[in-house]
Amino acid sequence: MSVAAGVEYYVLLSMGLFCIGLFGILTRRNALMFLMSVELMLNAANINLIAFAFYHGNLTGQVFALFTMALAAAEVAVGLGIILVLYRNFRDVDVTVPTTMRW
Amino acid sequence: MNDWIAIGALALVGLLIPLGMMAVSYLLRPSVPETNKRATYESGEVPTGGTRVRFNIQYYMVALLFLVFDIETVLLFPWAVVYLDAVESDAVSLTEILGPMVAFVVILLVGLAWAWRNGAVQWAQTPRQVESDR
Amino acid sequence: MEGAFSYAPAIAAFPLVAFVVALAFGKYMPKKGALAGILATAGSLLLSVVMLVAVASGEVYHGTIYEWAVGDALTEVGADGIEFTFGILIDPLSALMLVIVSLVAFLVHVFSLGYMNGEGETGLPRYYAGLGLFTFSMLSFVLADNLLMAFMFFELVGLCSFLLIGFWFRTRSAPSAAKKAFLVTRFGDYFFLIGVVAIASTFGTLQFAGEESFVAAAETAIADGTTLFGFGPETWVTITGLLVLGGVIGKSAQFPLHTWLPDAMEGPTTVSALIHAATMVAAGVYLVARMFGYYAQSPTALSIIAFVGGFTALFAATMGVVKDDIKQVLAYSTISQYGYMMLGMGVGGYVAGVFHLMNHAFFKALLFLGAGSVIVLMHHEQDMWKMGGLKDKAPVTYWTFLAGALALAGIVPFSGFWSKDEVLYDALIVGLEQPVILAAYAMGLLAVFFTGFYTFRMVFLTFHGEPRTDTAENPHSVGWSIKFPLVVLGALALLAGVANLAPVAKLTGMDITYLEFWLDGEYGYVEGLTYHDYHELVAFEEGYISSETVTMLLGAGLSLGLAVAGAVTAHVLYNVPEPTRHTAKLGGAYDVLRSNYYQDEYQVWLAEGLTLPLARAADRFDQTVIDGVVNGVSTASLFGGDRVKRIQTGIVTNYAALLVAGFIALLLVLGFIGGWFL
Amino acid sequence: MAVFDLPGWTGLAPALILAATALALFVVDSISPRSANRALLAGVSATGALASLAVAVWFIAAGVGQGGIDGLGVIDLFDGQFVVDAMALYFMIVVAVVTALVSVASYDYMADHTYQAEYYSLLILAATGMSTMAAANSLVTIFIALELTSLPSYALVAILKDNRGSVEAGLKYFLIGALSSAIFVYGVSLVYGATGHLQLDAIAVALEEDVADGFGGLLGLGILMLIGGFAFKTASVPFHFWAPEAYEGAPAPISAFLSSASKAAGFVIAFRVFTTAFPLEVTGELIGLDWTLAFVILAIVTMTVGNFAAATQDKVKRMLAYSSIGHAGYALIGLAGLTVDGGELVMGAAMMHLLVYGFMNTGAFLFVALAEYWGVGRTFEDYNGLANQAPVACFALGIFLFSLAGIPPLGGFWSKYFLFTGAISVGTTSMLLVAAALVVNSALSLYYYSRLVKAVWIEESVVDRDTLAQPTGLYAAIVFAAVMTVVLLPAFGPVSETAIDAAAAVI
Repeated sequence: MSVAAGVEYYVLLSMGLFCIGLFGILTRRNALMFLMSVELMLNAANINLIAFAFYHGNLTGQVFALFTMALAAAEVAVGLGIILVLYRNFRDVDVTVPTTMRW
Repeated sequence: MNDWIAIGALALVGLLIPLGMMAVSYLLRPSVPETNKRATYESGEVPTGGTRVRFNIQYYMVALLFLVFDIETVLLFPWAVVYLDAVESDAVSLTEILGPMVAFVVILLVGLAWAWRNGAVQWAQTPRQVESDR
Repeated sequence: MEGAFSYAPAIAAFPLVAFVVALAFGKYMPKKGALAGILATAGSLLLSVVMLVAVASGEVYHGTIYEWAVGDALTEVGADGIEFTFGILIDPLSALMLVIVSLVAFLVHVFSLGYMNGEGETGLPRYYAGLGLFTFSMLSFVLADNLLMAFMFFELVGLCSFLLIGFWFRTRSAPSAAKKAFLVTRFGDYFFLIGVVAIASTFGTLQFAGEESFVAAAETAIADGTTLFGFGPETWVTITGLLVLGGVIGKSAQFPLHTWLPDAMEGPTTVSALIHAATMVAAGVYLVARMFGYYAQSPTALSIIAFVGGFTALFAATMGVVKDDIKQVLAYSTISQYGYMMLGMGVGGYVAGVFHLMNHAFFKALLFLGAGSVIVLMHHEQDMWKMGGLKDKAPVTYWTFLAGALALAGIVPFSGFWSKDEVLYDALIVGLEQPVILAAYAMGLLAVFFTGFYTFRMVFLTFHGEPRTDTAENPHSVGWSIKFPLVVLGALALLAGVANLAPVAKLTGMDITYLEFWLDGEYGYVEGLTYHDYHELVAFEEGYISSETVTMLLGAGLSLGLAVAGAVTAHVLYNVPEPTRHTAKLGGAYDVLRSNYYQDEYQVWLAEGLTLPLARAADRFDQTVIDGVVNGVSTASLFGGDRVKRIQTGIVTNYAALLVAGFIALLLVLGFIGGWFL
Repeated sequence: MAVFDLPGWTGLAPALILAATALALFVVDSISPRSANRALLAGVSATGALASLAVAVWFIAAGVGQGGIDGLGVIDLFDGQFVVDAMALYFMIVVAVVTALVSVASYDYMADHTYQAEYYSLLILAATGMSTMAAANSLVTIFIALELTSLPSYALVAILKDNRGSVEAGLKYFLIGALSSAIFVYGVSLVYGATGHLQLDAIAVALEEDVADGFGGLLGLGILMLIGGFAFKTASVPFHFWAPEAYEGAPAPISAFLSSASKAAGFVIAFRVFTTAFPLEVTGELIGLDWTLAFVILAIVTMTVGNFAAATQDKVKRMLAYSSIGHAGYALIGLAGLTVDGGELVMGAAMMHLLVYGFMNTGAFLFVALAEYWGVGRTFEDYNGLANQAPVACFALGIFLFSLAGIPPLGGFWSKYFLFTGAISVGTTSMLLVAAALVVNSALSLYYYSRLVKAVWIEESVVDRDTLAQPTGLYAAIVFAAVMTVVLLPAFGPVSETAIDAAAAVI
């Protein structure tokens, strides 16, 4: 059982991870948990990329995975900044609290 | 199909073992509620205050800076991998190899300089310093 | 002479400038804009004469000035594009008409100096602006080289008539007359518009002249037997021709849309002169002449034109007999005379129709201006029974008016005789083979008697006998600006017949039928637009009583005899010192005639009894069903909007859930359609 | 022309100039932190944007991206990671124009703000990202450019740190954005898995060479997830949830910036990805249906949701936000109308609409900025009778709104008209449905746009107002946008030609 032939397992794994992340987003109200869940989803994509890079025999996917990580970090940085000002304004990091604008 | 059996077995075992251990310990452990058990662990010292202390905002700033700059270095790796090969090859000139990465680093440096000048790495300002900065 | 034609747009542009000037600066000008109008129409007249000379020297002009829409179009005959343009067509017909229109307009402007300025009217800038715009519209209409442009200016002419008839808008009757004129002619114009659209969509062109004209296209279609919109080509040409004719009947005041014209007398008399002689009413007949090649291809349409014309001639003449108002008499005579022109056109007598159009323009302008003069003399009294004996007190008016009356009655050798006789002759020779035309001819002939009668009744009542009122005793004096146009037109009424002395030519064999040569392309001509071409197209057979000359003499003698008989009857009845009414002898017919055959009544009934309930029903439908649906839709939309925006709960977790749900729904729909789950 | 002599990477000059401007702003701020030299900062930003605009226009004029004898052809960069063609330049122009307008307007709007330099540098960074998006030709570069746009945008929306609305808007924008970009990346990974490539042309080649056989499901899911990413960027349903709040809460110039430039940039990558990487025929065989169907659905739903929700709003800014969603639906027609052998007409029309939209929508939001600057309040009633105090700006607002509604003869009418005729000319049932939805929604949109015009021009003011200030920068930007909305009308010939040519080139 070669890895290349078993690429579908990686897809399954990544999909599982993706769904866990999604589940987290849908159920968690803490902004930080939200961020973590997004990270999970991004990493699910990374798994795919790396697995397929191996499968297809080129490095494109791996390099892209590096970019994804870098951008994920940047995203977290911005996100944490926003969560900080959220806390300062609403005294909470619960994402369901700010509802001043709706409808 | 037999691939799936292996995976399934792994998943099953992976689930069963922790669940089983939790179940066993739940069954075996004595239940003695005591406030000390819920106290914050501070290496045996007497705890002062709760776990939910507010950290200074500077921690976040530094953490964020570290995070970003640390991850950006990841991008140096692919470049480093091909660097030697590229230097030896005649097809690409040195500027073409070095140029992009120098530009990248310069951009990072500008960012760092900006962060520095804006006090992001200035440690723990006293209120007086804050006043004087205003 | 090619260069001369480049000034052609100026013919129409001068009065337009006058319009603007009078409107903008009229108040500050010494004669309140009259001078601008006179100068402009004089310029137009001058240029028109130049055009006439140019055509006489063998040149014609057909060019496009502005192309305002070009597009692909799928037409019935297969042409695949259509162009909407403004263009100018100057051929013998339009050159002649230009001179007539600008001459009459010029004289009317001059006359207005005396009639309006002299009488201290207010609102003169508006009046002169209206006249300028009126002249501009009519001249542009004459210059038009395509049906759509013609239609536009046709409508503008109608608008101007509305403005001018309603000049005295503070009275009760003038605005109502203006509205009536506008609405009745508009009613005809609806058909015209439909006709324009029908012709455009059939042939893909609206040009009057040239290879690309709809006339030529219709000819081709008839020759090829192409089926057009499910009809045979001839039938379709008849239908479209009759649709256009709707506009003609409205504007030229033919039965049954003639009712507006007598009421239009509410406008200033000068405006009546312009409307009757040269512009509004003439526009209809001119349009028939302009696209005669098209009508010539449909015997049915021609017969209808001829019959309507003959009937209107008689119908209006009988009503003119009992009128007391001098202008009313003239109004019915106008309707009647245009009936003759239609009759002439309808029997293929293109030259005769145009000839009568020209002569009528002169003598009717004369008569109206004469009537205007009389009205000035009588201190704005229009009832003929209150006049009498003006002959000696206003000789110029009398003699010129008499010349016009003789022309109108068709007494030899005045111009009216020659043209009316030619119309009747053309009708007779065709009528000998066609019973319908013969009936039209008979009516036309009978109308000659009535024409002679009412004309001279008017002359005798107005000018002869003893003055019946104090104002007739001491008339107001009139100035040169009133006399000058009368003299010019009087001379023309006497002499214009020289243009086409067809009977004389036939008898003596001299080549003196100048107008026929003119229209037949002896001078300049546009291919396909000559009398010759038309004559070949018209499918009527012609018959004669024993010989051509005999027929002609017989017809001429008959009509002259009837005219003289009418005049003599009038003389016997009214040329006495103290004329009395003889209406009692008419019995019940008097009431019918007096009430204009109840034309207004039945049209009012049509409007009030039929159209109004229909309109009310439509309004109710609109108010309830349509508005209900519209309001319902808007309410539903707003309610829907209110629901839709509730999706936006403000809670970001819900957004994420909805987002994922939406995404999955999309996935499911697409997967279902794409068969991913099979 | 001289474009020939420059090295290849200068093809990206419009984006690079913006990047350099952003760096320059950082340098300025590093030299004198906390200085509030607004004129210098706004000036540098506007200058950078205008320089970028000038270069892009110059490139188009010089014939970059045009074939034929006098054309310079498409510039390919970094093994096809970037491509500078007519469409890229077209959208670079849109982005640069909007950025310039927003920079000028911000001079007044952000007058009292503490973090001036940060604001402008973030703005220009986001613009850089958008400009780069226009030229990106690989899923890698697209993703990076996308994030380069998004991250500063999040910060910009939340930049009023003490304003609850702004922070809430930033949070929502960020959370939905993070989720969407995760979905997008996952889609990228699936497409990569199916084809083994990330460069768009290479994907197309791989699809044609049957590399992806057997991966149809992955590919289909991947494409759908890519659509999700674009839908987020263009504020299309169901990824639109961030838009009303983000536009409402953000500083008004930023709302203008996001709803115009960011949307346009989102569309350009959608156009490029779907025309270049997924040829209809091959992809259709693999995944079992035409992906245009997805856009048909999205277009109809998006314009309906946007317009219906906008109809009953009380707050002007939020109404504009929803209308912006509606307009995204209109522009989606450009993708829905693609066919195997054509569609440049309808896609060109969508591009035109985005250009016109860049002016009229920016203008409308800038008017809101002006109103916020005056402090007149946020609802329709608060705007009552503004025309008495500020007729010029209100006249411009009238132009923007009527153009947005698509009233002839304004620019918005023509682009909508082209979209409509384009949709009709495709002729399929679904496209006729789309065209019908376009008409119905435009009619509805007239209702709420005219409501605002009525409030401003006809209604009497509820409160007595003093004379209102006339901030130079905001006024200049509004008047310029209004003039452009009108001027685009006579200029529509060349614009539509450029747009349709650009669309034809990528199809």
